[in-house]
Amino acid sequence: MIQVGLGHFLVVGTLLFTLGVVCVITRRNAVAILIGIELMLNASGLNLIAFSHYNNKAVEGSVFVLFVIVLAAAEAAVAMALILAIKRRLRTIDVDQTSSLRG
Amino acid sequence: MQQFNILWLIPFFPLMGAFVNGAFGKKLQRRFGEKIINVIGVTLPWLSFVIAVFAFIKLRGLSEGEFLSDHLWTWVAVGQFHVDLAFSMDSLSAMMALIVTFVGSLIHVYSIGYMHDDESYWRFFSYLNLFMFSMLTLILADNLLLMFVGWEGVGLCSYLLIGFWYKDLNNAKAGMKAFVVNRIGDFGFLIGFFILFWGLGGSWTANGYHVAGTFSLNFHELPELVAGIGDKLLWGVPIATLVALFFFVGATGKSAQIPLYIWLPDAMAGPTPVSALIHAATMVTAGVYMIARMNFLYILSPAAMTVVAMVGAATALFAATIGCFQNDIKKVLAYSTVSQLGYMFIGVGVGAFWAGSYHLLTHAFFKACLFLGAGSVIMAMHHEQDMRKMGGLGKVMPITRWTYWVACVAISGFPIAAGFFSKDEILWKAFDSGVLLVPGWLPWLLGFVAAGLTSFYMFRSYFLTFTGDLPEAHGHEPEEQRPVVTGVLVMLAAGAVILSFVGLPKLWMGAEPALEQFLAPVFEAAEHLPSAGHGHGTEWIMMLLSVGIAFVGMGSAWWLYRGRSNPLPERLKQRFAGIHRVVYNKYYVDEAYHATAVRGFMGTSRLCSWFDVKVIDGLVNGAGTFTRAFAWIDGAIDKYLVDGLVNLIARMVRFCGARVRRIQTGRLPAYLAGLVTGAVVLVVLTRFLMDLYS
Amino acid sequence: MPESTLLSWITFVPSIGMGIIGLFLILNPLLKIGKNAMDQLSRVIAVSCSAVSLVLVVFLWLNFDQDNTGIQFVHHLVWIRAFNIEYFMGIDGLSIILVMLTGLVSFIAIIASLPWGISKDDTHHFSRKSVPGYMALILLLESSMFGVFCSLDFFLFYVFWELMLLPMYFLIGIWGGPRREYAAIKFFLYTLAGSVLMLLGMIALYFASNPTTLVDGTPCSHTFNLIKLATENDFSTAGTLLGIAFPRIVFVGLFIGFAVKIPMFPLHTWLPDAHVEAPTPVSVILAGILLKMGIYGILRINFGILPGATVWASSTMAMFGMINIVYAAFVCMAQKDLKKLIAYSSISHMGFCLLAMSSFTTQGITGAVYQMWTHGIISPALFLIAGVIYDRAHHREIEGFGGLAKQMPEYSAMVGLAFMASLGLPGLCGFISEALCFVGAFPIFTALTVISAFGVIITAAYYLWTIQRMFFGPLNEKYKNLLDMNWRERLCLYPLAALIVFLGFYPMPILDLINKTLHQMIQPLARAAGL
Amino acid sequence: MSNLSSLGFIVPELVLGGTAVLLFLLSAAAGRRASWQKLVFPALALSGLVVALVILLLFPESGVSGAECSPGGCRLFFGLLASDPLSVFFRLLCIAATIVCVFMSLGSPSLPAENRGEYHGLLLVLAMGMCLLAASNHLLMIYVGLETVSLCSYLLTGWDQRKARSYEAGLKYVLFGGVASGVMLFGMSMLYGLFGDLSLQGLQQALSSTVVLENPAGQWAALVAVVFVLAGLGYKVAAVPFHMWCPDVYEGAPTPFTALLSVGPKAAGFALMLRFFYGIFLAPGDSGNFIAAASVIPWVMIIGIISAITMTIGNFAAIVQNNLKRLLAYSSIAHAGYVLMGVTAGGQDGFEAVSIYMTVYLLMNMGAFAVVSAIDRSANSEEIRVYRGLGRRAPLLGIVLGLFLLSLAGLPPTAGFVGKLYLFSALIHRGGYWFDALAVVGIINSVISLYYYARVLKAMYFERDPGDLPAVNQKSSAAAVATVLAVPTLALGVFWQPLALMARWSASLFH
Repeated sequence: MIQVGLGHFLVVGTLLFTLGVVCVITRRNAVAILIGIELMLNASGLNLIAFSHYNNKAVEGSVFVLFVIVLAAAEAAVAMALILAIKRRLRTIDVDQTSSLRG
Repeated sequence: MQQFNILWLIPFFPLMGAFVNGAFGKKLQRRFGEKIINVIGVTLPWLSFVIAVFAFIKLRGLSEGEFLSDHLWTWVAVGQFHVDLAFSMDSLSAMMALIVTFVGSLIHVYSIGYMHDDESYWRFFSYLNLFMFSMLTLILADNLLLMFVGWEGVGLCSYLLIGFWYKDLNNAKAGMKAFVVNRIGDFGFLIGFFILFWGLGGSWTANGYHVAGTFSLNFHELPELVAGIGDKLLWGVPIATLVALFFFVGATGKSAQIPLYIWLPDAMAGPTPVSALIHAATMVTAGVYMIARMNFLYILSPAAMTVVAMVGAATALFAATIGCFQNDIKKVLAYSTVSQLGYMFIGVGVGAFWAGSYHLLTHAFFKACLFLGAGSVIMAMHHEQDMRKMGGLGKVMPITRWTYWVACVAISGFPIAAGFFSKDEILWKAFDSGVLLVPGWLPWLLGFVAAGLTSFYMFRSYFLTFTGDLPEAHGHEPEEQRPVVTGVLVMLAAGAVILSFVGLPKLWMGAEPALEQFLAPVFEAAEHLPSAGHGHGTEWIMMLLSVGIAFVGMGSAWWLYRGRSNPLPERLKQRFAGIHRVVYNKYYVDEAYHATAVRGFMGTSRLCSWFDVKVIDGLVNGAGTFTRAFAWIDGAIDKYLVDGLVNLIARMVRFCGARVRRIQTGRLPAYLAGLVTGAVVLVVLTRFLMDLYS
Repeated sequence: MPESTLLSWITFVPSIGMGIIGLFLILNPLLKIGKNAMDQLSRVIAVSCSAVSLVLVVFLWLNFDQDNTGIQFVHHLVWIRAFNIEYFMGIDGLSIILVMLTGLVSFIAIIASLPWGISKDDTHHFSRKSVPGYMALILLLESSMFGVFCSLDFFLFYVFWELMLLPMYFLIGIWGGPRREYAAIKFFLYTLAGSVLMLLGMIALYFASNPTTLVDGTPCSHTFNLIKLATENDFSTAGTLLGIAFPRIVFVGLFIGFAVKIPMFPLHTWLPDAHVEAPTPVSVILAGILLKMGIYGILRINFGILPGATVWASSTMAMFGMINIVYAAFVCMAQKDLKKLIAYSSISHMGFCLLAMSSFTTQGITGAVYQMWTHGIISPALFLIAGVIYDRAHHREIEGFGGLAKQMPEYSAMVGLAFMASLGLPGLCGFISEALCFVGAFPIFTALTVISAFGVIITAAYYLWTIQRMFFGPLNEKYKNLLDMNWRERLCLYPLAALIVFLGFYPMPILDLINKTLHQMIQPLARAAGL
Repeated sequence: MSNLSSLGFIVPELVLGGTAVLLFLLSAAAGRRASWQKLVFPALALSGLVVALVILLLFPESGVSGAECSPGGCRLFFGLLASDPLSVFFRLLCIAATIVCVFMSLGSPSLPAENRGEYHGLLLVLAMGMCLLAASNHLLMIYVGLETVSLCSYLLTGWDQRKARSYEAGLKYVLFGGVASGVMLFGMSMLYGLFGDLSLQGLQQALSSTVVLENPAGQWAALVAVVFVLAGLGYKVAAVPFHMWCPDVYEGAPTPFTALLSVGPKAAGFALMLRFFYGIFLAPGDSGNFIAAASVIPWVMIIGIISAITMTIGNFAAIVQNNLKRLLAYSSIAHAGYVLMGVTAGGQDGFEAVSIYMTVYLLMNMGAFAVVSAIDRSANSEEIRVYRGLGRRAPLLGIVLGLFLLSLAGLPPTAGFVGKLYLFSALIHRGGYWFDALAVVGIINSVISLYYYARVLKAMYFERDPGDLPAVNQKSSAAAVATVLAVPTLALGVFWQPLALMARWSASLFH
């Protein structure tokens, strides 16, 4: 029975973040990219909670996370709205297709 | 120093004439005909002659070494460099002024006849007056800078007058040649001028230039200042020598000596009165005058004097040989002028400044007479100048014939005429001189041979032109010219004879020649030059020798060309065809110059222009330009005139711009990748730099 | 220092004229002025405004005290207190002749912009193309030129300096010849590249300057005041910038900025294009005044503020001067286009200034400044001449003419005079300045001066060759009914010709103006150079 | 300072928020096709903005003086926000920019007539967000403010329903922004972990005392954290390499909003950047000196490098553009680089320079975009070729645009030159090899930039009117805005003493 410590949280958080980044870079599907973003945000959230719990028994970190969750949701909403609009217009959400603005 | 407030009028009158005729002459001529032009253009020079005579009389009245001066205003005054616009007249400039105003005015009169019915009659007299102004400024200037104004002014006028009939491009080219070659001389003059000015008041040392002493450019202050210049060096050469040589470069340009004589024969393209006035009597002697004026400088440098004398001697002989083979009567006279100028340089070169000046004086008369005679012949032959197509003119134009004969006698050095005394004095002084770095007999020998040749080719031209029978192929008979022409000829011929009296040698009279005495104050610095110390006996022998050689020359000419009947010349020509061709073509000097100097010059300019367009402009834009690097400039400019900065920015920046643009693919994942990698790169880069700089 | 607003009036009267023209343009919807009336109106305004400036300049000249080596006609206010920037106008012996030149040449240029004598069918002639804009811009240009020569606050100087670019850019780009866009942008970029370096140098100088007081007595930590920068500061102890001694790198920065304007080899290639494409009056101003600003700036700022660095750079400057003279002269020989030839000859002649002023001798510096003046009246004449023939034949190919002397005697005479003046014929004003330059440079740079004097021969060669090709020989049939000069051209050329001759024989009126100031100016330099 | 007493300092933000809410409600009530909304909503929004602006102008000192305030300014809501001259100045800028944007939006075809209510409401929220951002003093507040601004921007970017490219721009923007904020948030979390505090003051104390930075691992971590945060800020001000969204979004967004986007958020971002870096790295009290940590985390060098790269890339890319709107987008990247020079220089001069430059940049850049929008309304294109012969076809707009371009190029006597002057002065006064070198880079760039600005001038004045171009309506609201903005652009170039004083006051953090 091992003791779960800060280190473990950080490892998980970093892994999450990396996954998010990889996903964001590699996926062509707008929604997938959005999911990647969520991963990144949540990784940061995990870090914050972990830090606020272990390092200094303060609440700021946890409070911060609440804000993050809310804003992430809002951002997701906005993103989805735009994705739908694109979908209606161009019949695709592949971000490689939506590249009329360039150069 | 004696104030003489009307001295400025001497150059001013011709200037006024030049202005009036130049500005309004065209209308005036159209309204009132040539008369009015004459009134302005011919009267004014005579007026300055009158003033000159006044001045001369006033000068005679003064005591030894005094001179007339007329200060108008301060011209340029910057620091130590202070130059006045002032005229002065001492015996030397008095002599010159009289020659120029008298001979010049005579030639103006002659021109009335010669230029008759020319559409731009007014322009001719305007130029001619302008020349008189420049020449008189040159003569009467009391400082070097003002002298330079006249110096270049006469060059300009000769340019204008040689190219007077500019519709024939060759005349224009000859004029340009004259001006540019003169400019080369002027370049030398200027450099000498700078060295002299700064050398007087300071000195160059290892650590730069240092001012110590007084500066002046005034001819009457220079002698004592120059006396102190002796030991100073520039570029490791004594300043006196340096200055003397640079001035001599100027003289060779103006007075047509080797190596810059080439412009004078071409200058014959101008109207004959111009050749007589500018290219025989006055302008070309400016160099001699200048050296005589600077005698106090030259005597400081035996080396320079040697150069002057030897170049003069060489020129005298060289030009004489060419003169023997010319068929164009004016070309013969041109080369004889070059040769006679050579004599003058021998004179001033060996320190016999007065003798040089005396030859200048006599030459002005007999050579002007010869040219004007030739001119009257040319008029009679309807502008035919080739002597081979002449002959027998003596019968129809006696005055011209006899004046020409007198002048020939004078130039060839027969004891009755002035030419003999001046030339003989020069040769004797050369033989007797002890200042040169070479033995005195060397310049003497060259001059002696040249004297014989002179007598030969002059009489050759005389016999070819005036003896034998008239050529048939002529529209109507050639006839004697109008009195304005012949009168002038007679006066000049008379002058050529009479003037011998001012130069009768001490050997005969026992006293110094009048002219020598008159000029002595100017040349006092040169009085005590060492001589080789030959006795009177030698002098007598020399004199007889030169009379003899003159007779030889005339005799051979008489034998070969009298009556144009002797076939020998032709046979000789066939026999020595090679030599004849070389000499007849003036030793191909012009060709040589063209092949080297002119070519190189134009080449350089093309190179520079190419460099400008291609390298400086194109330096940065690299390729494309250099592929066609050696295309000529014309067209290249229009085709791809490429500019450094603009193209640098245009090309390089557009290149980079295109790259950057390619990054902006419009595809989001690329952007995101860019974002993340950018962040990572920043971290690494900073870390790296940190380790680098700490 | 006597106060006076005269300089401000001289400077801003033209821009007032520009304002009036602009006002008319804006109000035109109400006033309903026809196009021709509007053109005439703007012409009248332009001519009268520059005439007023000229009159004021003459007044200035008459009241100038030439024995006073200090600053005169000072107009001095605080402008931007937050940056210690002052509005400081004033002139001394150095600037007065350039102010006079500006007044004269601008007036002549505006006269030359009038369409008198331009044939009616030549509707594309620049003098008929959107006239109000043209006149407004040329007035703005005149203002900024006056400003450059009058301002004694570095910042003010810089503002005027940059302000000059815009009208020039548009004047070349809109009213210019076929390749005008290229020439305009080239001019713009070269000059701006130079002046931004100057900007850095200016800021560096500002922050290196000692505390002093503004004109109203309030203390300030740094100053742009050129006089105080020169008198109250010694930058030789100011440490380093970018690893180089401060005065030297600042000198170089400023110098490059000015050298582009001179223009100095190898920064000169904008000039031929700008000249070839620019309309005649603009070329006149460009050659007559703008080129002088480079030399003026170097004298006023580099020489005045950084004597040490100036001495350090002197021989290099002289070298470049020599290159300018000889090299540009050679390039002239190969030119086919009359205007290009004249442009290169300008480069060559500005080399004299560069060579002469690097010697720090009284004659040299005076010669350089006087050369600015003489070249400032000769080169406008040359460009006007080029314009005369271009208006008639619509090309400038030297080879394309021939025998014009028969057809246009008066014009030929004028060309002859201008060319002779430019090649330094004694008796014309060009000779005095060139002689002074050489005399001044000789003791310090003997070899360089000898080589440069050789350039005089080349100059003669290319001018005479040009005359020969254009005016001598048989008349080119194409041009057998060309007209001789008309009154507008006479009006422009004869005053210049008169000046050229007069100043050749009596240059002292100008020399007296500058002598004392310059002698004062070079004392520190001469000391630093150990003369 | 306690919440209640803090409220007094953020009245402008409250006003903006309140008006926004009002607008949302009204538009919901008004339904889609009420004709009066076309005028009322802008009027309402305008009044809200103006009120906020006036309040700020009337009590500018309210930040500095007042109870419980350190001389440097005072911390609101227990240190979440800072109300000090810096924030006041930049809040003014943001609100002013929004006002200009509202004017430009009047009758802009790129904005559908139906939902003007939401549009203006969002604008106001955006303005509020920018104000908060400019004032935020705490990592949490920074994140929230940033997100507020971003969310509104995403929506407004995709507002032009006529064009698919507007949606595309919106999508790109939202995803890019999301990633950027994610990265920044991660950096923040690391900062929190390393130094155990979220307020800038706390971080500063921790940094100056902590032992974390003594072992290399800690150094790496701290560096990564700072750079990640910088990524978020860099994305806001569109600094290379976080700039890629910028050209596409600017081109795609409705022009009036592009104008705001290119100025407002940037201003807030720069204010934040100054506050963040100088807040955590500057030794307390004394100006100039930094705490020891700065030598481990060489942020000055980082920003200097970013500045050089940013201006260079922006200019090079702008050279090859044929679409004026996109060209201006790249030029605004380049200008971000210029402003970063001021951030690098720092100190009194640096802060002044940034404040002044952002002000003049507001005038000239929004002016330029206003002209673009005016032309767009008639020609329905932003290509440079539709500007040919503009000088003759529409003299007023031609002159005005010319003025803005010359000002952007930084030629006297325009405001742009003043801005450049201050930036370069700041660097050179700061002294030191790297700073001088950066100044030289900036100088070279300003020459290069002239090249493409001159291209537009050339098209307007040197090239002939092709004739097939539609007539330009010089009476549109955008044209009016441009004309009005031209006046101060020129005036400030000739006399900028007042602006200089305000800027100095805004930088009074340093005395």
